[in-house]
Amino acid sequence: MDVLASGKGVYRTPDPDGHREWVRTHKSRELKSKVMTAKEAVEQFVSDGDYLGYDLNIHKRGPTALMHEIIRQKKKNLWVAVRFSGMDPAILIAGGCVSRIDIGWFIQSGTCSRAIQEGLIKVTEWTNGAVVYRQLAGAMGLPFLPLRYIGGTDTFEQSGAKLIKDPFTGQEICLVPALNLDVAVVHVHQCDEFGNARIFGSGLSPMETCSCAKKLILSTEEVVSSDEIRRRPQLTTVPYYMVDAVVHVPFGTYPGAMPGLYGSDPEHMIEMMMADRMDTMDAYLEKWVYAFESHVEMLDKLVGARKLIQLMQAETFREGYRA
Amino acid sequence: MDVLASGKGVYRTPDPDGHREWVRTHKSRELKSKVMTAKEAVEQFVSDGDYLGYDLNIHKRGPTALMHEIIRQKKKNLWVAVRFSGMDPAILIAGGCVSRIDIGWFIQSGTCSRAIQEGLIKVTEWTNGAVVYRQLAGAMGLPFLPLRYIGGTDTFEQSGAKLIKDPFTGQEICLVPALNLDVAVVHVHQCDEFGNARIFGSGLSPMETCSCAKKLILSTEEVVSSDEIRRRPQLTTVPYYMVDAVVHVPFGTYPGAMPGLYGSDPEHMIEMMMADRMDTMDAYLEKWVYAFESHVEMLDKLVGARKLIQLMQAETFREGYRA
Amino acid sequence: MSETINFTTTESMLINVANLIENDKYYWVAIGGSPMMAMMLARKTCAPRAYYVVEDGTISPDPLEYVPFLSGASGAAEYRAVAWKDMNTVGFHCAMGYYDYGILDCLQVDMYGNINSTFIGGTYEHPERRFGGPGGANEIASMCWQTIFMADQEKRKYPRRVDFISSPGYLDGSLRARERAGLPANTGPYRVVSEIAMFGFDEETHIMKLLAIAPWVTLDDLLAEMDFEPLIADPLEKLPPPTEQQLTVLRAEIDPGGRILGQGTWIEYTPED
Amino acid sequence: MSETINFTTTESMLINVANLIENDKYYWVAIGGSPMMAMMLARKTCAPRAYYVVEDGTISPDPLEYVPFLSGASGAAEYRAVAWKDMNTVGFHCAMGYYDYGILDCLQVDMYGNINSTFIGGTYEHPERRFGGPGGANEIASMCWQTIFMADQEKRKYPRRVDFISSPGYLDGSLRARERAGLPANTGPYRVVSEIAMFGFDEETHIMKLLAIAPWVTLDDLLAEMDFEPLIADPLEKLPPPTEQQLTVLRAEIDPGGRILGQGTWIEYTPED
Repeated sequence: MDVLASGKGVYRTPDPDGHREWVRTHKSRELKSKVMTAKEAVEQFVSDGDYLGYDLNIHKRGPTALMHEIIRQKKKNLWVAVRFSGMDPAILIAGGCVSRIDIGWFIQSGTCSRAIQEGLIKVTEWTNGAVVYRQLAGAMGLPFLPLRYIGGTDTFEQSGAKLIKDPFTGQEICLVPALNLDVAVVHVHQCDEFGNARIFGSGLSPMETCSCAKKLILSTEEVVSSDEIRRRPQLTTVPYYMVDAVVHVPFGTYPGAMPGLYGSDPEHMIEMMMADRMDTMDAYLEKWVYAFESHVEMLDKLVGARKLIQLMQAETFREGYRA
Repeated sequence: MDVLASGKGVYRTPDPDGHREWVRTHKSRELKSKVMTAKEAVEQFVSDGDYLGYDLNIHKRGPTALMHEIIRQKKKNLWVAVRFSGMDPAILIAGGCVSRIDIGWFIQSGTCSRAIQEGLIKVTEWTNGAVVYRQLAGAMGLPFLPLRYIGGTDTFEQSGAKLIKDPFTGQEICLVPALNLDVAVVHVHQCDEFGNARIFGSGLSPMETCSCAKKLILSTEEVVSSDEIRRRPQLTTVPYYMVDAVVHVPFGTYPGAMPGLYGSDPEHMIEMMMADRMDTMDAYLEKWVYAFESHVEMLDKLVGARKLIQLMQAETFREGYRA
Repeated sequence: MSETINFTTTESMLINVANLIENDKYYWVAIGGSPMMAMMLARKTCAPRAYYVVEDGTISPDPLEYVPFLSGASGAAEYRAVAWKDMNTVGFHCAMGYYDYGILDCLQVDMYGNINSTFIGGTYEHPERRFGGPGGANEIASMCWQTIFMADQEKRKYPRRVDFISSPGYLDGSLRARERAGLPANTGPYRVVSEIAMFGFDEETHIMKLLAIAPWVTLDDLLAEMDFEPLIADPLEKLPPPTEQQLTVLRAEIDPGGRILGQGTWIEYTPED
Repeated sequence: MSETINFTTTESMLINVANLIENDKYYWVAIGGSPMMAMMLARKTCAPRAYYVVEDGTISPDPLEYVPFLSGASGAAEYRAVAWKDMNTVGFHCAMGYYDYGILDCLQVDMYGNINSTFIGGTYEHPERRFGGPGGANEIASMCWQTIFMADQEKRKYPRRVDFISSPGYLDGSLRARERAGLPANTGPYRVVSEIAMFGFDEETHIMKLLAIAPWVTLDDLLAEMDFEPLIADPLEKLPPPTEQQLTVLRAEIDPGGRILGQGTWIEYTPED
């Protein structure tokens, strides 16, 4: 089982036993309320230098409220796993929070491209699938997983993947190292006070992102009773023992869409993309993030009830998004 | 990444590309009805010498009707993946269908123990988890997966696992070869005519068992409309393109329990276990399998409506088992 | 003489791809943009029974209309799927060989079908222009049985060798190059489609081969828009021009506002009898 | 002098295990039989906030009553779980270190805490008696932080070395033997419990060590029921006798028919004041 080739990208050496020790000493098995504010959760569970991941993107079911709070608290030197992203890496970079990213994919963004071209943030290449796959490896408690792609490309060369001979078949196959995030921030449809959470609709990697992290902050549209969770155990995406904080933030993914509940705000999206293009992200963040103490304050003062009702009406597809 | 040790158990060499070729040429992407009788499905999709798997066991959500049909058709030389089993391997062995088993675990059974002690069937050792994990590797399209158990034991020595040095951490870890079954038989709560299937309740490995197989026969308590499936896409366990046959068999797991629908039949269970203990499984199979053309005929003539209604009443837990 | 038809290059590109899409085949389609529009067009015309997944885990949806990228964020894109899963599950199904074709839009495709979406100019460490990376294109181009690439016919989009192989074509073109890199056997680029041409790949050399050309351009016009000279099929086929049905579906049902279709340049073409 | 109490060896075993179970710890419990009865007893007495999973993917259920193996086939065993998952998911959570303790019933346990559930007598190829194999015990004993084994106090159940290591204890007892075999670091057998004794393991040698003994037996009685001589703690503790509450819960709530509790032999014991 020889290693035939190794990418030269920077990655964090997987450490499944180290992750286990963290889980043993930091993750409570107790069924206790973890409800707190976004401010408290980010203060307590996001540190400068953390390896940060989140599920989906600022256009859909992304944890906007939590990302804004990270920016508001001026967290620094985050290493961010970016895949299938939208303007989310751009706002984190514009907020000065990011020093390194793993690239699956980012949407065309002046902020991102400039930061990379100017060497302000460091990059390791992967693919959307490979980033999520690395999180799966972490969520399986493994140091690595074999996979059937990434090989042969320059992406491989700039990644942390390896090419080996499979000892069972003698054939070549790639391996990618597990990724256990320091902290994951994920927005869900429903969870109980302990963190038993439900996400409806197609995922991206809700289970993997939640499971692979040392620290997990959930924001949720709705806090439901634990009785309600136990009535439909089939619908639980992740159990409570993985969750460190539950933050109740209705419209928590605004300006993005929450499938089955509300649509995204196209005006805001255009404003955000124009700010990115015009290199005026500072003003954008001033207006939408720094000016407020919380997501709900922003919604109340800048978005307004009428707009929120419109967004709810705009999401006409509700079939399948209910317990 | 040296191989430090290899178990000496017999296993089928994984062949992900061979499985891909099978899928390419044999699995229809067409949304066409696959509804047929158990007789037709087993005639068409179970061959002598096949590597057979199934989900759960004859006590709970096992595919009893399909297993009986395999016995009725006197399939021979099956290699059976046995984990978390009950009397199911015993009846397949008593039916003369089995020449080799992978052992995760079998319930104490005279039939099984005698067959092994007398060398009538060959054995490879694994664990419950390892068998299911090997199916997961097959269902991921991989040749192998690393895992954090099985190592150090005599089970390892009699398995097909390997111990390697992980090239990322330099630490020891075991690998198990992928298992792609030739045929899987699985009983589900609901599916549509195309095979889009729903299973409610705790699984064991419904997704893995269905996904890793070259040929997949589903038996189902209920055939629902495809519209109904598309209304709640979240509930679909496996999509239609993995399914080769849909067999509509209400009470298809009898004498076992179908969670949320009906309980197991304790009298029958005792009769089965006594037959195993007394070495009278031939008479048991004659009475319950060979004497009938189909599961429904057996239910009608030997079980009766009154008993079936009792079994439905006995399953008082229904919460969570509905779409 | 037939009637003159007018259409944009964008429409022509979408129609050329839609014409490749077959009933009862399974597609992994990039989640928004041109590949999805081509799929919608095919499902409303030649291939109502073409099935697809997208990267977020939506399996065989039945959307009521084309869903552009941003509104792909709404429930509309997931509507009436047979299953809602996740990115890894779709990857597993692809790894097992369930997906016949991938359809990808690309920035650059080279003579061996390798595609670049990472950077252009400069070096990897100091790129002149940096793009979003491979995204899901790497897994699609690696594991689908065959891959269909879409690239506008412009010289810079058809370089001899891409600056960076983000996602794999036939790599260096050598025999079993993909297998030696750990990719599934017997996979690779199938067609490269532009608004005026359809390419395949030579079975031996894996070099891009021109199969068909739009009837309103000459071979010289086409070759002027490539950085390398492709192999040329003999006979070289003519691409069928857009049909009225295709144009109507595109304009009336898929992009009624003309926001995307209108981005191309207009072609006026009069078929010969 | 206190009142005389009567109980079976089965009851005593279950109570000894239940006394180990702690609030706010997470357990992976074998799906039926004694380990589950001990868990039910603890949850109804000393540890109402002890949580558990079983191998079929049921996470933190809240069953109304003890569910013996066969009726474990009914919905009763899954009732009011926080999640219904599958065997692999439970395995992943265990591999990540979420499960503090495993509880397993076993056929044989040796001086290093290795357990055998595969065969006894003869050779692997020609066993005299063949059993069901490791089942899920291997993953539980490998990956839970600590493992609690239950084994009746009989000489054949406590061999010096098991005929076959189905599931791992400390293997050959050497330093890092488990880690060298690929198992997670700092894991291993924690307690071995019988109806009359509680054992731990020496931290250096990993040899089984008698920690406590039932007050109604002598050390010699105990050692006669072992094939090897364990280390002996100094001071050697006395196990607490069954309490009235524990016996009442067992008899009235967990096994009202006495089908399982009645299988043991009866002990009559009068505590000293």
